[in-house]
Amino acid sequence: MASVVLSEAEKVYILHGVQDDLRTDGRGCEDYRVIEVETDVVSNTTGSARVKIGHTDVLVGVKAEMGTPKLDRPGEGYVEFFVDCSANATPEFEGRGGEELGTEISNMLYKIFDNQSSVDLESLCILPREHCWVLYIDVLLLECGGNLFDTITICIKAALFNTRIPKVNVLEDDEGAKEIELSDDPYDCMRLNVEGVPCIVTLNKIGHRHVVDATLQEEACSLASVLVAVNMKGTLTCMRKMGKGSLDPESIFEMIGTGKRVAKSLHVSLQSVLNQEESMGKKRQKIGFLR
Amino acid sequence: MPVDSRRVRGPEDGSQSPALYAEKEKEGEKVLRVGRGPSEQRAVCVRAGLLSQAAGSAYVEVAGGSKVMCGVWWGGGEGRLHCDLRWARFSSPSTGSQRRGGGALLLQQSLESAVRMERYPRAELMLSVLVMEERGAALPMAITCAALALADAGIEMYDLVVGAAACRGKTGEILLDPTEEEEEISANMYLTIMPNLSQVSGLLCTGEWEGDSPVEAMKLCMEGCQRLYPLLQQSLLSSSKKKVPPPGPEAS
Amino acid sequence: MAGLELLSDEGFRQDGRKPGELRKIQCRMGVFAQADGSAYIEQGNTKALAVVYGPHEVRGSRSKTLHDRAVVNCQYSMATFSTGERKRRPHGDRKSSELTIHLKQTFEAAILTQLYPRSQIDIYVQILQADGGNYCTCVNAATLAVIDAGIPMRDYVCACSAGFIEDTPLVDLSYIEEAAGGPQLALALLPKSDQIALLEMNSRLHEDHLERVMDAASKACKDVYAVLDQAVREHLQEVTALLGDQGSA
Amino acid sequence: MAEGFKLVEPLEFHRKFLRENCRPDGRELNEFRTTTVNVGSITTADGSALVKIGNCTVVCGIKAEFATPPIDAPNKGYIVPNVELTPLCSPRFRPGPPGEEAQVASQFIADVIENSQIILKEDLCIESGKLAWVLYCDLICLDYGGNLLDTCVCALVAALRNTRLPSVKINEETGLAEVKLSTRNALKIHKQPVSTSFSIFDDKYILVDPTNDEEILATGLMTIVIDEDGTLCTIKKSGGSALSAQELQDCISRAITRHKEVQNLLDEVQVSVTTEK
Amino acid sequence: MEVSSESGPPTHGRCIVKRRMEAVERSLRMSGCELGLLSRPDGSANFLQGATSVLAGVYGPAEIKVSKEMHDKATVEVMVRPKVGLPAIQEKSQEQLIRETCESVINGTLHPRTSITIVLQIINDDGSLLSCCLNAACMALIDAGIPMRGLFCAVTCALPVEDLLIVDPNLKEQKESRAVLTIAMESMEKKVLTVSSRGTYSAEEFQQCVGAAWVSASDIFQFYKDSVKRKFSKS
Repeated sequence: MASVVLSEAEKVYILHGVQDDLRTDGRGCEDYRVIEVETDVVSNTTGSARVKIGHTDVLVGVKAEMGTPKLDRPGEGYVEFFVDCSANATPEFEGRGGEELGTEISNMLYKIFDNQSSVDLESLCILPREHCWVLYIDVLLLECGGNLFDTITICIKAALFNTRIPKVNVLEDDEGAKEIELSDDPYDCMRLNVEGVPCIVTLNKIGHRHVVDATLQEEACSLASVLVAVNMKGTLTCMRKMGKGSLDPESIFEMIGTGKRVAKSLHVSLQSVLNQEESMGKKRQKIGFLR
Repeated sequence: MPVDSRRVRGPEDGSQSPALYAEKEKEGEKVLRVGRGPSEQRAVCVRAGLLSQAAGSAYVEVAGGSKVMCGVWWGGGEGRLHCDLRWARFSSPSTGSQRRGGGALLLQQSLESAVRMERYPRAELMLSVLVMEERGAALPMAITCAALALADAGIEMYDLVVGAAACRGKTGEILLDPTEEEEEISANMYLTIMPNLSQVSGLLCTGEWEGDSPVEAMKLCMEGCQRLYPLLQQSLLSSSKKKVPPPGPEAS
Repeated sequence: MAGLELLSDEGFRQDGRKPGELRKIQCRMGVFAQADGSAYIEQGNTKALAVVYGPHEVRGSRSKTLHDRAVVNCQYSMATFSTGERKRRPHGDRKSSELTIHLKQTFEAAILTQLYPRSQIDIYVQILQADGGNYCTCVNAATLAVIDAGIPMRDYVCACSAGFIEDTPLVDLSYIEEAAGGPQLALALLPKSDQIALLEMNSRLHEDHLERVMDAASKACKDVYAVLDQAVREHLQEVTALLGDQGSA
Repeated sequence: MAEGFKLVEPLEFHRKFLRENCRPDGRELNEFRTTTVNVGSITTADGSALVKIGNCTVVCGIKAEFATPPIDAPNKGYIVPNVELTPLCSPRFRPGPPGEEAQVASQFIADVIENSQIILKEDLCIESGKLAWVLYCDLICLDYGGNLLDTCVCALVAALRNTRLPSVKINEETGLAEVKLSTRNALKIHKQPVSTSFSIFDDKYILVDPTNDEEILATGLMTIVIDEDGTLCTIKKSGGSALSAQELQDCISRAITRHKEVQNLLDEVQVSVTTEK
Repeated sequence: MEVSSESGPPTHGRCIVKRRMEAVERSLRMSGCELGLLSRPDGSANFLQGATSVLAGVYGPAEIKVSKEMHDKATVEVMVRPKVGLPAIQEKSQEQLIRETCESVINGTLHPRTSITIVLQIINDDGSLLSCCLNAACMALIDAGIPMRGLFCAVTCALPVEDLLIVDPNLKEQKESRAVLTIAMESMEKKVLTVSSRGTYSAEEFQQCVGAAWVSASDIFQFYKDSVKRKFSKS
């Protein structure tokens, strides 16, 4: 992450702005920056998306591979997260430098998806105890300009929306031996219901107020923040306090309220963008990184 | 899989817990919580200053449950708190294992807001926590234990840090201080506070929390923490009575 | 190999190209704002990103510092989802480490490192989608990124792969052509002076054919040069136009 | 006053005591510190023990899991010992993968198990070539007060004696294992090795059961492991002061008497545990 | 040092161990030791015991990392490289044993704040490997001219059946034995420096092994002497 060092005066300037609900880039406390979303950007994947918020740029590829169900959950497939903080974002991430942040983020992702409603894992099972789909959700961090967690979860939701898993038929011969056959038709595929997929809203405490979608400068002004993962139904699936500072319980209650409110509108607009993009079908001009 | 050349080698293709092959109990509505109210905690036994080599140490044991040990010592670095949190292999109960990643981060962040690290610009504080037995709510216990060990070492802090856990069952009931069976089937919350300042220093919750339930659970946890506080003060008092004159941080 | 016809009797390749024809190249410079230079390139279905940081102070141990020129530091990595089969690690495996060294050697030959003694230039390339010629695509992307960063080079470095099938040299191999297992050559060329920055060949090729394959490869590199040069000129025009706007405002 | 002397001139401080044939903590040269054993306190483990020799505290937990037997020995299971020296026990140790001392201690415990045949690996096989037990024996040092190896061996034996494995049946139809967690069986303990460590001071004094300080100042260390028949299982002496045959014999004799002390202690603990139940 | 005009192959020490009625007769397999065969290290030795062969290199006294530095003596490091594969925990244990044995004869106080590194490459293992490693290490230290209080040598003994003791066993004999002991003796008082063992044995048997090692030690020390002499007479 490009590290930002702010002087006291700059901090005070940001703080006063937040106090008056007017941030340095003209936004209010509960406003996001422009979010650019594009799905189906990498053709080697079962689903992919790229999301850009300000200078934060994230690419997510979902790959479905055949595996064996976990012993304690024989009737379910499972999801694996991997976050690659590439040296693209900052030279500090070169070699193994990005691993620490990468594991921190993937731990967080495991936690927000650790419930029944996020992804329907039972639909990923092909043959109980024997075969299932493993969804590898690989996050590639290309640039970081604040609000990493929100961007990543939005991108994951978009990539999961874009995911098309091939249909599989289980054939059974006379002796009861089972065989698996992949459908030949590339359009014969299964889609995931993304209604339960949560998005994180990070609330940074600045002064007495809190802001969403903080820039790097604002993050540098904040001693503590709360991450709230909320799905479309408004259910909270994960919450965590981050940062060195401590928080007053009352302000956490307020932040939970804001988080839920913001997440709701975030989900609605994301879904409409995704639907709109899909309705264009093949006609859509793929942009990718070519502007 | 890469082989760890620094340990005695086990079976090549790994091993599985026998619990996975055990006859499953009926999946029906298991009755949670017998003989203990939803906002009732298990009894806790706390001792500070029992390790001979560490600058400060503490041990916390929950009746019929989790056992946590923590030691603190000085290292030669620059003003920073270094936490090491580990679960012994034999600590986890036979029923499956859960993802514990991120526990160390909660520990670190909870303590960082309490320890006045700026007072020790030229020293590194090292902290090592070992969970020997996990019967639910071991993570907040580990944080409590760590804060106690820091206090035992005479480190300047704004306040002790006390942790508590709560869980929310499928039917929406909220239980304080869950056992590992209760944790397994419900949504979990870990909360740490600085009781005197009434500030939240750490918060982590997973699973599904609907409506106002997170707020409710947080309040329950805070009450639990407050109840634990006098007990911790007591143990610190008795440990410092033992070592008179109290050694300064330079003594190590 | 049997059953897979890489070159038809009419002299067309699987994707309809002629033996000496490149895949479509699309590129863009200045993709990221935080890096000192960046570029994105697509060669057919192979997509790569390159980012350049520097010249800046030498990071890490000071013993790496060179007193007469800049250190060129590279990292080649592949997104875990870039290949058909998922990769377990983006970098650090043997293949990526080898390509990292190749990349470093290539750009040490091209960048005027003596202009920046005691400093370091980082070049990070990332394959987003792999479909043959990964290394060459990365070199081309990195060239654009270095130009975007404003670091002086002797010349563009243009790279292209070449193979030899049925007595015909093929250039810019796709994944299918690479996987067929014939001889494979990767050439990084400084096109104006015809100097070779890096040449690597795998598998076996009769000595008599080498010259033809090399000729085909260097011709392809010059074709790549034409495309890259065009892109750079267009990009510069855009940027100066923007600067002009700002100047008048 | 004495504290200051000890801190500034630790060697001279110890010499003063040894000249009088006693040690700073009041023990005689061939006297052990108080040994306490506590078994079965960790209920999540299949067997556990907490052993303290003086300040040196080691907790041993045994966790049994299933694995496929090794290809070259289809009728054997596995015993995987692992000694952990976390920063908890002494600031000497750093967090992260095991350092040299921990690795050497793990290898020592593995050697003791292998040489003495505490448990026969054949006993751990459930079905030849298909399924066997793996006993993960984790020995975690909580407080490093000197004489780690003796404490570890004692904790290991106590924990193994305390271990109860769930009963397993192979379902003949499915070929899968069926486990009953409620019925548990004890392991067959064939031998009960006991370890006795010595530190050599100034090339002439031989002290049994050294404390941390005595280990640091020692000119040599030696560990003897012996079983109930008086058979030697391991002698480990790596360098340090050289010993004559007679001195070695004296140490072996001390190890034999130590075996009896520990054996009695473990038996007593066993009795108290069984009567409690 | 006395340089004798005597040359030719060193006399093979013969070791006879009498036990009750039975006598085991057998010669030590020491077949050669070449000194200073490597150019990069400060001292090197290739020690052969039958088909067992270990190549040792010694570097030092040399510069050392600050973190490993000891202010009152040299830091000795030993690395054991197995014939195939990477070193594991077993090698680590051997390294510690060899290091501590070497430390007890090296006059480390003469070179404080330096490092002495001993690298042992196992070339072939045909039994008695640990003793071969120790002997190779000692010879390499001599070759490097590291100041030492005395020398040490190691002997491996195998106990195959009741009433039998084999000195310097080969791999097959070692595998068929119920116990294998390696004992290192120092040269000054001929006392026991290092013991390492596998399998079970009685106290009496242990003493017999010590006795056997004691007898063999003089032969090995003589062999050391001859090897050094040979090196100097050649050059």
